[in-house]
Amino acid sequence: MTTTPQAVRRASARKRRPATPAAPDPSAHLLPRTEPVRLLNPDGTPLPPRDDYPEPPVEALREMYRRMVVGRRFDAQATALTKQGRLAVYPSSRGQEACQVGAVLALRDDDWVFPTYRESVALTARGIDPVEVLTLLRGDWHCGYDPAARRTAPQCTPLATQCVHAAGLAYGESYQGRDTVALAFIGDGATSEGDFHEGVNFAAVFKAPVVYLVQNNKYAISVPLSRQTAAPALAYKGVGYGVPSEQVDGNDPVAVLAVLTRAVAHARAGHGPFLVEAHTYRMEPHTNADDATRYRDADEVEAWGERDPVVRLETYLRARDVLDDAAVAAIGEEAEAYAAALRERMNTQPTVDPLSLFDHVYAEPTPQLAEQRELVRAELAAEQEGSA
Amino acid sequence: MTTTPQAVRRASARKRRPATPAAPDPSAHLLPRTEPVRLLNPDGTPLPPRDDYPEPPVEALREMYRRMVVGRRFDAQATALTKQGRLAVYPSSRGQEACQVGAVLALRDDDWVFPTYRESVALTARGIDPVEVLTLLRGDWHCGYDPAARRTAPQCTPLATQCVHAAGLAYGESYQGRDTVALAFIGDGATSEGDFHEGVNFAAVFKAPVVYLVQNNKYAISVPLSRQTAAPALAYKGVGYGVPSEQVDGNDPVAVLAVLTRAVAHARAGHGPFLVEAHTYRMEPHTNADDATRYRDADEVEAWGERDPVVRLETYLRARDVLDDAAVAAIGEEAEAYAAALRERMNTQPTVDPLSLFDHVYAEPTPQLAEQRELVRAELAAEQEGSA
Amino acid sequence: MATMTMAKALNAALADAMLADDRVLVFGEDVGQLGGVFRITDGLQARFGDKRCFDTPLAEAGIVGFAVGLAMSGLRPVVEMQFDAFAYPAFEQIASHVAKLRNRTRGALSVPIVIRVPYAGGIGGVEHHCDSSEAYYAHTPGLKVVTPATVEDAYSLLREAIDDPDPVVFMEPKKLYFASAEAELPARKEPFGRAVVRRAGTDATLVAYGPAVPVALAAAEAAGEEGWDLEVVDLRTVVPFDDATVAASVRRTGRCVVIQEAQGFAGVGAEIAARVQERCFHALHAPVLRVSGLDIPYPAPMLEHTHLPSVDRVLDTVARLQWDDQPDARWVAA
Amino acid sequence: MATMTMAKALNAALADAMLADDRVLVFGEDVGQLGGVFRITDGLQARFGDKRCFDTPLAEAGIVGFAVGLAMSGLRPVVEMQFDAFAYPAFEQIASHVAKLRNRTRGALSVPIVIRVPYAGGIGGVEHHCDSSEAYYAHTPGLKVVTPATVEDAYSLLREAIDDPDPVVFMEPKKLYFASAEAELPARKEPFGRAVVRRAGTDATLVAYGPAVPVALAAAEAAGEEGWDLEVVDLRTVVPFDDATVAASVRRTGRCVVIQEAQGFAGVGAEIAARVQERCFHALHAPVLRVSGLDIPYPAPMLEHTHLPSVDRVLDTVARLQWDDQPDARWVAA
Ligand SMILES: Cc1ncc(C[n+]2csc(CCOP(=O)(O)OP(=O)(O)O)c2C)c(N)n1
Ligand SMILES: Cc1ncc(C[n+]2csc(CCOP(=O)(O)OP(=O)(O)O)c2C)c(N)n1
Ligand SMILES: [Mg+2]
Ligand SMILES: [Mg+2]
Repeated sequence: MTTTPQAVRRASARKRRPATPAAPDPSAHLLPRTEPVRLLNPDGTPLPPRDDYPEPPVEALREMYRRMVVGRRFDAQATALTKQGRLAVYPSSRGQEACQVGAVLALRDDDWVFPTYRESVALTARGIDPVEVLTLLRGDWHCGYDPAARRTAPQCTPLATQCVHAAGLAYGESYQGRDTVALAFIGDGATSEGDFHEGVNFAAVFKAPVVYLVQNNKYAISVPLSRQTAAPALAYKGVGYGVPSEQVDGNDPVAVLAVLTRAVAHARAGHGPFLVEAHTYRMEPHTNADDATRYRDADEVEAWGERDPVVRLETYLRARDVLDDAAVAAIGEEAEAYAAALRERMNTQPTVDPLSLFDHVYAEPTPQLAEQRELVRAELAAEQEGSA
Repeated sequence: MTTTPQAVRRASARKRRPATPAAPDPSAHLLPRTEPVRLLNPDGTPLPPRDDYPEPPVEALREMYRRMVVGRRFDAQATALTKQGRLAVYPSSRGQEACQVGAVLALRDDDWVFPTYRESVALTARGIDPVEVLTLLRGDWHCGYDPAARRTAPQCTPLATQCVHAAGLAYGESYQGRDTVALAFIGDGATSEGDFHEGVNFAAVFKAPVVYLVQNNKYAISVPLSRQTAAPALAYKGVGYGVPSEQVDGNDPVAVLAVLTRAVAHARAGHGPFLVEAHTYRMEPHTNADDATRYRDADEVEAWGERDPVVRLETYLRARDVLDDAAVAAIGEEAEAYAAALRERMNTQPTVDPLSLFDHVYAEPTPQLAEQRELVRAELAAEQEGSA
Repeated sequence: MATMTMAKALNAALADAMLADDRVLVFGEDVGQLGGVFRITDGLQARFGDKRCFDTPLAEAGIVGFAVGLAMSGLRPVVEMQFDAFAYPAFEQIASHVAKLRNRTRGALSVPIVIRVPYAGGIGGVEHHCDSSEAYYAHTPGLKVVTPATVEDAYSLLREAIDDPDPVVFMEPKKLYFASAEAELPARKEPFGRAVVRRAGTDATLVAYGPAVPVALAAAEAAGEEGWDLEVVDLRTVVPFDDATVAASVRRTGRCVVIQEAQGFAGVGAEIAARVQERCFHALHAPVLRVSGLDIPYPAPMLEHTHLPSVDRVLDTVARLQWDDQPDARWVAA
Repeated sequence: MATMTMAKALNAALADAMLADDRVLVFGEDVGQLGGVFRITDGLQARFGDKRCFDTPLAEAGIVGFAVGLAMSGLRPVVEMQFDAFAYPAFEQIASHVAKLRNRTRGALSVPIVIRVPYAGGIGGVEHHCDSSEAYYAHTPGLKVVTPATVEDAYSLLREAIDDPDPVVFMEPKKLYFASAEAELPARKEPFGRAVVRRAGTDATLVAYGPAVPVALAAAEAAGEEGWDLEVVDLRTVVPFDDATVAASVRRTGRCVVIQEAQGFAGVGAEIAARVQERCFHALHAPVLRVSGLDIPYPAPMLEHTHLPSVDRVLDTVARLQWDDQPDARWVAA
């Protein structure tokens, strides 16, 4: 075997010439811990507390549990709606609720969220009307909510592009004297895109208050992480931008909220961006249209099922006497009511005025669009006449 | 001040719970040394030898010196040719000769080089006809040499795009059972481009034998490195791709050759890509069209002049009795002859057949191009008639 | 003869090309074990191994740039962009390298890459999944731009594209993937640059390509009932363009409507109209008219039928071809 | 009235816009201390501070995406792409976000960004520095595409662009940067969407924009000697397009030549020709002809004059406008 520079380096590390005293490692404060932060065992029993990541207040955890349960029920309802043909497509959040709800709880209401298509549960947890969350996926328009009012960018499909927007928004807010933080969601696969690189780098150079939350759910559609990167972990990408980072067990709700709370505080305090890699798993196929059996084993899915974040948090909160049967039942009922209301409202086909197609291409339609609008108007009138 | 996660981490590093024994750091073998590798002092006196980077054979260093001297003379000649209007534009290599010649000497002739517009001295050092090197910059065609024959991609202007090509080429070669290495040059500024990220990542995932050589000459046209990145150094970008990296004093020819030799060996041995950041300086403006006084001090330029790589190597080789006055004079004469021949050949305006514009758009011209060719042919015929 | 879908024909073309030439590598996002989100590469990894058909990191500039490097090493990459709008990150690699490398090097380097792009709408896809992006490529010298409208052509043109010495952007109309037809493979049809008259007619010529061809054919059928006998020309290759076939048809019929699904402004249909009116000026009884997508971002699924060229819209346009020799009222007023 | 260059007028427009509106931020590569490689942003950093005018990391998708975020926070970013081909890395951000955000959000978000793109050739630039990329943007609904041809228009249109509620791709013809003219600033001329007749004439209309306008004017001068009185229309804004002015001119003159520097196939000139022949069919004595760049990658400096539309090529084309009422021989044979 050829000796590689690293082999040599390791071998010679001790023999280093005394003439060159070892400089302090300038990357030390940037590297993530080698292991994901974890505060609960997979079975929900607590690990010993740690100074660096104190446990969040128990009321926050209880609220987290509530939103996760409602979110999961919402998610199941959305998946059911695809089967009834009420949604064009639905990418499920199931299994990732700790990340999505944790992100929302770590933020203030006036902070900004930059979601991808996968973040439906984050958006409902933010209080956005579930029908508005599903507008994109039902197919009546591209974005159902008012992003400015909800401080939430449109669900982003072109992968990683939102990483740059978040940097710009966050810098723009601080430029205008506001202490807003932006949190950008991104998947493991999308970290390979150039826009991830450019976004995190811009945020770092401009010290923009952004938290990048990588939900490493192990797959990009069918492609496993091993085809995506040779890095020890995705969190290690931070150091190349001068951005501190951390790994967290993404199915440990307590750890997720603890780590994200710190990351948000870091950003808000003016220290620039922070990168969090949450190790989690997508329990469902990529979307309802996907066939996940083509690329992963039932065993693997089952193993991750045993680390379910909702069950884990419930176990923990019950053990701490924060939840009892009654409370769990009440939250379950709330979730059922939420789903029922959604089901009901999604039961009718929305009507969308075809002429609205011309309303928002520009602030004012161009003469060309006005002409095309007239064409469509005449067609619709003729159709109506025809059917009248 | 708000406590940042790092502050906490540093404070609590000792208090870590014994329950979690420190895992071995999976990034240790990937991180560069905190200081650039250096084997010669700026004044050309040697530093103590080191095991990890043994000094290259003295004949190689002598050859390096020769090519650097010829390269520098070539570079000065090219700059002079811009003043005479013989070149459309010229981006000088002056000050970066150690990097450019070192890269060439670390490679075999059948390895591939992926240069940018700045690598004229690397290309002449590779033995490419200097007139062919200057074709792009004189403006008679986009690339003067045959890339396939010279194993050298066309000088690349769209920044960082060559990083991906190098990954593909290197993987393709190894796929076909050849042990070719590809070396891609890139500037400090261009590391901010998405294609740098995608290229290094592809190389890492496919274990492609590529050496990425970042010539960090401190500026991207006028923009200093501090506006480009917040990383401790550009070499730290490697870890995010699982790519080992090293920093080197790019004006220390001995260190550059030593580090690149190892990097090439690493790639050739099948260990995948390697990233080298060479700290150097562009002594001239970005191109002859640039006014560098707008963005940097004479002091700074002068300070770097004192670390001149050619002088440094000469001093060292003289001290080692590898060079004497006669040898230096002979090489100087060779360089003068090289420049004189170039001057002479560049003195005549080349003629380029306008109809050749249609020859290489496709393997065969489309009917549309054939029509346009006919139009131009008729115009040229009419012109000639007119002037006859 | 067997009934098969265009998806299957494309899959067969890839397999046959890989069989015929070791240098052909197929890669992209999810093309390996999954067989592509549209299953166009289904089974190729199992059959040819994961060195011939493989997944890459999720980065389109990376995919195309990697293909450039592989082509430089003598291989023949066939890459898949997962959807039309997801090829945009690769735009610089395509426009500045793929399209130009042969030219830049006076032919010393060629990059015979095939970039497969599932494109256009009609499948209820959400935003960014339905763009008709052919004009961006057709406007870029050095690229060939090809789009099949029939099952046999899908096979034939893809084989042709892979064999071609130049880079080809191969645009696959998504809505036709699972339409099936009788086909006998391996079918090798007309070469690049040859348009085909899919339906002969005497009164006017409908020029279409890709997803617009079935619309044109349906409109021609329906027009029969209104007493118009329409000819339908399927371009097959947008670049190179078959001026001869198109102009011959229009000179015969004297009237022409160009149909494309993409937004109209500065699209391929504009080029066709401009060429036809130049070449057939004295044969034309009416201006060349266009039916295209609206000049709006591709709409959400529930509104896409308003956007897409429909049979009715084509017929309305045919009706405006000044059959009564009267100028178009719309422009006389203006 | 003072004599000034287009570069200076653009610089003044930026300064006046920054003065008028605090929310205007100017950024990009080398626009700060250096003042831009063409010095269009010269002095802005010194005058307004390095928070209002600043350099970014070298990444065009980053620059445009950052502008999107800034616009979402209520600011008005004006970004510089250093050269035409170096905007391609930003293509996805431009096509999938900048162009679509207003539409996607039913108007809840607007992104009033100005993307300045020095474009086209004629300055002896090496490859990738001379592309005419306007058609890529003009074909993308949601973008406005503007290009000045005169010094006063450079000022006026840039102020208009910065004030506009929609994203504007502002294409600056490099070869006109240092041409000077009498101008009185602040000049506010016709608004977006208004073309201007730069020279009145009766025999034929030359339609041009950006760098082709001076060529059209020179050709019109030269044509006078050959007995043709040509009208020249300067589009100013490609999107929105001024159908009314163009059609009115062609209806008056009965003949039309469209001139653009970009490669022809599926370019803006094709759109203009298609529109004009549709709207002016009965007024036309000859087909609408086009003079454009060749369908080749932009050539090296020594050959660019062969590529560029020249006065002679325009005159040759005008000569083919069937003045003798004979069909064009080129197409009769075919
Ligand atoms: C630029 C771009 N390329 C390709 C796609 C198609 N696509 C949608 S989701 C997806 C996988 C993303 O994986 P990951 O980032 O891990 O996110 P996850 O879906 O697992 O949450 C792909 C390839 C896209 N949306 N955008
Ligand atoms: C994609 C792209 N954007 C912008 C440019 C214009 N440009 C040419 S060189 C340069 C600076 C590059 O700096 P660096 O990477 O440090 O290389 P150096 O010139 O210092 O060798 C810029 C901005 C380009 N060539 N390509
Ligand atoms: Mg994933
Ligand atoms: Mg540099």
